[in-house]
Amino acid sequence: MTGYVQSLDLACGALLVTAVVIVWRRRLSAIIRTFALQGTALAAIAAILAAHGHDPRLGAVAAGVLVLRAVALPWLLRRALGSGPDAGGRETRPLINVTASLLAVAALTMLAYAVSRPLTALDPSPAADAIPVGIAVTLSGFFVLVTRRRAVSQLAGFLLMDNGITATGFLTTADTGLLVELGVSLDVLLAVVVLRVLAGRMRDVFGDTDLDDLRELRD
Amino acid sequence: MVTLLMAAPVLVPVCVAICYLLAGWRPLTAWLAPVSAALTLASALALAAVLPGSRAALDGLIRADRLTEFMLIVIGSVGLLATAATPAWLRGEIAAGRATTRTAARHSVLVQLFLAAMAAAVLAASLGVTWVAIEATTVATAFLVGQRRTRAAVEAAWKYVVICSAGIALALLGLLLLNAAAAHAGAGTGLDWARLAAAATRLNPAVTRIAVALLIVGFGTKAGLAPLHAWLPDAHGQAPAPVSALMSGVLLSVAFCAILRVTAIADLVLGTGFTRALLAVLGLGSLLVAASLLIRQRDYKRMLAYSSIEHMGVMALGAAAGGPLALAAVLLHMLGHGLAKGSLFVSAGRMLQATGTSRIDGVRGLASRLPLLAACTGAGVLALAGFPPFSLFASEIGIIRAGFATGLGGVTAAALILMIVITAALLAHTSRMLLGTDAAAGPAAGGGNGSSAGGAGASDVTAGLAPVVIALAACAVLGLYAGPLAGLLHSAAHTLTRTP
Amino acid sequence: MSRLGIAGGVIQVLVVTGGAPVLTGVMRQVRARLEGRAGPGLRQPWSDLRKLLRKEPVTPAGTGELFRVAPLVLLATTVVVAGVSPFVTTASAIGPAADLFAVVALLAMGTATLALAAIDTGTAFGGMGASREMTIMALVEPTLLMSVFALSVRAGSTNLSAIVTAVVRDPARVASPAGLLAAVALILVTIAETGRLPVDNPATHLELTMVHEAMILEYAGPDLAVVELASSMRLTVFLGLLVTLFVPWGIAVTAAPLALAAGTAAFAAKVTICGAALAAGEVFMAKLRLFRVPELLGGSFLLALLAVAASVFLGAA
Amino acid sequence: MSLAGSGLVLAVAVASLACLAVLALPARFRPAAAGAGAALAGAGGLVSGIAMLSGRTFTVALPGALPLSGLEFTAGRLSGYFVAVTGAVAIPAGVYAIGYARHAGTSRSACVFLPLFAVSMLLVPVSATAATLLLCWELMALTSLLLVLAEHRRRPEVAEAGRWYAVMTHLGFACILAGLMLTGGGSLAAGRHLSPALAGTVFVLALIGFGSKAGAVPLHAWLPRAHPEAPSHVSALMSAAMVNMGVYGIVRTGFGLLGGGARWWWLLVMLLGVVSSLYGILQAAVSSDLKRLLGYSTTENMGLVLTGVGAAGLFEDSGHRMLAGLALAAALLHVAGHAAFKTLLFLSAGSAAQRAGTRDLDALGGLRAGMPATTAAFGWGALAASALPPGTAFVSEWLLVQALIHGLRSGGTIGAVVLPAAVAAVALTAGLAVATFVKAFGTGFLARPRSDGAARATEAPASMLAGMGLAAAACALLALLPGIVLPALARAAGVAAGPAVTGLVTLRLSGAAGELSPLLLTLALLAVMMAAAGCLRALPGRRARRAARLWDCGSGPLTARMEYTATSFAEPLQRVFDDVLAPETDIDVTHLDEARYLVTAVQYRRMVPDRIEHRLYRPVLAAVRAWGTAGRRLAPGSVHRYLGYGFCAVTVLLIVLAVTR
Repeated sequence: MTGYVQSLDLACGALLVTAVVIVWRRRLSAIIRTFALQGTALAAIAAILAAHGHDPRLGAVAAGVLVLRAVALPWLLRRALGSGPDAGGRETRPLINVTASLLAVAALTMLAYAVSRPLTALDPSPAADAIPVGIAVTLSGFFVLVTRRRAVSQLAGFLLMDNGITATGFLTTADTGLLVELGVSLDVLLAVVVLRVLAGRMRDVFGDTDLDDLRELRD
Repeated sequence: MVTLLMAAPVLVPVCVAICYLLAGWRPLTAWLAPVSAALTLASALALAAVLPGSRAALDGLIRADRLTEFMLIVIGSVGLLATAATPAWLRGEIAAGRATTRTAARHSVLVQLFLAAMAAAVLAASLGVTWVAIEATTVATAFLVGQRRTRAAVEAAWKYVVICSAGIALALLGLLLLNAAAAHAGAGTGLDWARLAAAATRLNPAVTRIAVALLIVGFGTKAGLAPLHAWLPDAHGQAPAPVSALMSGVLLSVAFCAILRVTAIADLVLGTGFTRALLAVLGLGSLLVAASLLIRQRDYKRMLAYSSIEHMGVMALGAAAGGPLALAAVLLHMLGHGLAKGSLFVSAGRMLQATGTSRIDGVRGLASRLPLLAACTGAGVLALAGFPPFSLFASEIGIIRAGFATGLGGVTAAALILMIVITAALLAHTSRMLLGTDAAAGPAAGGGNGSSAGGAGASDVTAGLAPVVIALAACAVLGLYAGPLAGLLHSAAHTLTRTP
Repeated sequence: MSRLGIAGGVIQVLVVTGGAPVLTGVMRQVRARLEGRAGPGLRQPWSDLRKLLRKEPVTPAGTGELFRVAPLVLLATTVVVAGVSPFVTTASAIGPAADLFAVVALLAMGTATLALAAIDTGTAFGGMGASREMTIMALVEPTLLMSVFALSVRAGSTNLSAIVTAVVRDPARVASPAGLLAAVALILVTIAETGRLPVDNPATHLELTMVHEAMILEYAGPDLAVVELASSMRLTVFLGLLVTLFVPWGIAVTAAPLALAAGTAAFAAKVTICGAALAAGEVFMAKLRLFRVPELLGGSFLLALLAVAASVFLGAA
Repeated sequence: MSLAGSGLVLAVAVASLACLAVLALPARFRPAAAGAGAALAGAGGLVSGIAMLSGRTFTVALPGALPLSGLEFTAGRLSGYFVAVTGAVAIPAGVYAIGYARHAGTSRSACVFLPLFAVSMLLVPVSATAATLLLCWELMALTSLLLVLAEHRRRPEVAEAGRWYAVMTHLGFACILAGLMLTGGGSLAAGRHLSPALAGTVFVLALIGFGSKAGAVPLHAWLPRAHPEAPSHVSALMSAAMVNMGVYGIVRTGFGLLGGGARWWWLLVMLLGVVSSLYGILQAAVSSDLKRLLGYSTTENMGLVLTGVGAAGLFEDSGHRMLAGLALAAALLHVAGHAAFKTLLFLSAGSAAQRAGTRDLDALGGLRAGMPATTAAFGWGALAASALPPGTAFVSEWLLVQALIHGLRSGGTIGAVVLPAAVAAVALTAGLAVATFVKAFGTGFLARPRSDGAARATEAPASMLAGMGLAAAACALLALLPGIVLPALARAAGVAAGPAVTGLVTLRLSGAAGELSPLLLTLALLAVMMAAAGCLRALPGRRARRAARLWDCGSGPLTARMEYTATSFAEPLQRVFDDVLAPETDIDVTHLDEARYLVTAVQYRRMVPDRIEHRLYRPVLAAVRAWGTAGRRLAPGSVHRYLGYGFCAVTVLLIVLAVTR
């Protein structure tokens, strides 16, 4: 039992830490690597819950998550990063500097804890206690999305958000039905593919530019 | 049989899409798309005729009630309008060298998938599936927005996908929380909205609040409500005209329908106060944004897009007012806005082909150069401004009346003021484009290019406008006499407001 | 319409028509004497009219029907006013036409018609005269209305004969503040409307100053005679309104011949005295600049307004 | 369905048929179809209006029409009066349109919407529910807007006028909408009890909305722009019939829906009326555009009507039913009279402008030679408009003055303060109206032509003359025998204490001393004129008339350039009211290149701008533009900014959710 709790908390901790690291690091390749780690942590959460609940279907899902988030998506990201001169380029000066970003993430985590009190109170369990982590990761993902200038790092932010949401989904230990889970994963995959293709096109037409310079459409 | 009718709106477009995939875009296949839209419309009407109440099919995967039927009618009619106008438009594009038959084929495939996804979104029995379908529309339309691979198109597509995915992700979070609440309620319901509504009394209010807030904001992104509205003008401005028509006329409404479903459940759990406040704030915000950006607008496609934001805000206010009258008005507004905005975007596309510029000050004296096109545009704008006999007049009257009746007086008054400003801006910009002599338009319309394109386009520009005329006429007739549709409206509104 | 009214109407028309030129003569004579001249004598205006009537009628080139009809309209309006107003008797010949509003409108109509005729000539003089006359008229008409309203408020009717009857019944009310204010306003208006100094100088043809004369510059022969007769009658009528509204003493209340005679005599005397006083006043006055005239009229309008207000307040008190 | 209902049904049917015909027929026949349709619809309206006045009633409920609200029409005496007036205006306008449109060669839309406009105006007064009223009102606004735009290809001002009109009418519509919805948005029948504050709000909103349609100052800005730019028969319909709808709305809301009300309402209405009448006639007096002048005169006349309505409200409030009835009857009579002479004036001014090719009084003149009938028509209308006998305005203003004068005694303290001012305003208006119309008629139609167009102008075609003739006949009827409409007035005013004015030939006030007989007056005038003319003919030694040169001071023949123009005619008046009108003059002197002291040319320009427009509307427009410029910063194109909006919103939302529970 305690093993279950500790391992679950460990996995959730890993989830949060990787999120913080993604906010922290600037080198895109590093961000992608961390993202893969986070995918693993996510899969771990699913696996732990499956083991604890003796739920083979959830186990399968965990496997799927591992494949999708720890292998497929990072690979896509790396492809999006391209093999051009900017391979492993850096996130040049984010809109909010790293220190401030870290502080913001801390604040967001606090907010997540405050907001999700009713959730944890819904049915107290080790899993439910960890729900705030999922929400915090989601929020920091959104934060990355807002503050990062490079296409790939924005993509990473989006995926970070999605990981958080998925984690929340696992931690609420409520089954949404296989169809929905598959659909969601498929949609995410497709969205990432689309974004990746668009990123490629953008590199073609704009060169490797700062997203914040995309201001042709304005009023 | 009914099951087939219910499945048709999803299956037919998929099949047509496959046809396009195999056969490509030819003069013959060009008319498959309107046929599929017509089939959707027909099945929706048949469904409305034969199916009195709610009914589930395909072991609870899809469910159709009056609201679904009405939404299918919206999708079918606006889809028919847009797809019927597509061949002429595509021919124009190909003639102008901005597209090839390959792009045309890809365009048709994606449009069909887009239609299928929207139909699935309203047919789905589970909010989860609805979410999946709505996110699928983003994926399907992303490449349509970026079809012309210009810088602007790619930029618009990127913004569109990023903002929409981010917003819709919030909705997913909300869904999961709602699901958790449902699971804890012990109904084992999953996200089937009918069963959620049934089990509403047992849902945990505190959790539901958070979930509903996230859901409304998230789906609001797709519905073009502030604060995550910003993708809309870019995408609508860059997308091909028929696609803009579909996105503005149907996609927003489909997303808004999801909001209505959520609101119906939330009101059962939390009482009307919470969603009313939230929707009123979002609606007023959207109106404010639309007004601020319409006053000095320079691009007529963006102008239409912002007017869509305005109308979504109006619908949000109607939903905030709640009650059968307001909701019926909101639904009627969806249909009317779909028809008017759809025809306006189609006309705008033709205008772009004729004048070669999408800047307002590039178009002058259209009434004397292309009378029919000018008439369609003018009529459409008058419809948007809420003039009778178009149906938006009736629906806006209903919404405002409900607003004053349900103690939202202050909000409604503020909305009225903003709507006056918006109407003034719309009419001013449009009159500058349509009225007067085209003497002034010579240099402004992109130099010789504009005028020459006008000369070339003048003949076939008017060709593709038959659907527009029909749509506007339908909108006008609807505003004076809804006939059997009125009953459907009321029962659809009733399905939303009924207590379990 | 009573016998009294009929008799009064007939007498008034005759008296005014016949006496108006005489009154003009009287005024000219008074001025002449005060200025130390011998003066042409009282019958001069009548002789002028006779001379003009003998001349051949002349139509200036490019003028229309209206130009020819205008003198008749001017005359007609004045005669009707002279007929219906209660000058000699308290009753009116045509009661429903003796309303203050109608009388003022008739007088205004005469002016307007003459102004149109003047514009019709298309000369600079005509247009100038018409423009100035209408400007003055636009301020005179309201003042006229207001100053008599002040009296009609107390009488409870805007019918002139009703007002006069009320005044006859208790003469004290004339001395009320309202009455005095109204009287002053009405005097100013009369001066302005009949084209006397200091508003207009009937004896000049200097285009910088003339108003009335500029309008009738193109008239000659019988037309001119009619215009001259009508304008002198207007003067008489205005003075008559003034005296009958504020000093109606001696006016006939019954149709008895004696009473009628007395009324006629009293009317003639009062009007003559007023005319003489007016002429005497003119001697000591210089003409105002044209653009100072509106100030004068504005002042009189204000007086009239005050008169109405005062009549209400003091009436209520 | 009684005669009243069937008349309206007929009107609607005819109008829709006419529209179909216009769409179907070739261009040659369109004007005829449209004009005939409008005229027939007007006839139907007139019949049903008279039927309603004589007490016939009907109720038509169409629950299926206008989704979510349904339509309901019902007859009423007040409604009947306005329907009758509107119909009576539509007949001559329609007849006139046949010839006018054919010669102007107006577009299809200009023809299609004419019958619709007429019929939508007919339906406004019989609307029984808020939604119905709003629908007919907005249809009326839309059709008139499209008709105003009919000639947009000829003059750029048309589009500008259309913009003003569209925005102002939409503003008014929004106010009416809000007001009616505050009362619950149901039936317009009386007897709904609202709190005084709410009722006051409703009334003020309705006053703004309906007042803007009636062209009341300061909501008049659209009127002198839109009315001149429209085709003349449309101007007539708008200026003679549509503005009345504003009056109807105010009366209906104030007396009917809200059932009287506080005294300050009616003081407000009266203030509006007084200001409108004075400002309108002043602007008209100095304007040199013929149709613009007529537009401002509409504002003036509506001001007089509103003064009467306000007075009626005051008397009603202080319990003097008889005086209230008198004042309302005066207002309604003025509505009818104004409809008659304004139709006549706009129609004749339209034919003059069309034939001479300009509306500028400074370029017109001398039309009496080329187009005598039109000149006569305009002269008759001008006489009617300037409150001189025998004119329609003369009678109605007499009634109005009677009401105010008799009210002076019984108006209470406020009455004693307000009514004298009102009387003064009416008197001043009457005086200025005379000057204005002398200017319009004299410089526009008499004297010598000031431009080639005016010199070449020929008489208008028969149908246009027929239209003018009908209007002129109506003027004569109302001017000489106002007695025949008195019963209708009494019924429409709905006075409990019986009709306030009686008599056919001689109008007598019942309950107060006062009588007037325009017919006798006119007969007396004519008799004297005949007699005088006879005397002149009978003179001894009479000789034939001889033509002579004008007095040109011996310096050659006089040219048109030496004439007084309308501007110079109005100059003294404008000098008098300098402070109110605030004219703008600018002089630019071009010097010789060699020496600065030698002047080659001096250019002097003076315009009298609409001051209220400058002071009231310019700042608002500037503020809105500034808002728009600032608003652009909301969409700078940065995707981060866009996402940031959402992020901040979500954060705030979550904080709120966390704090409140």
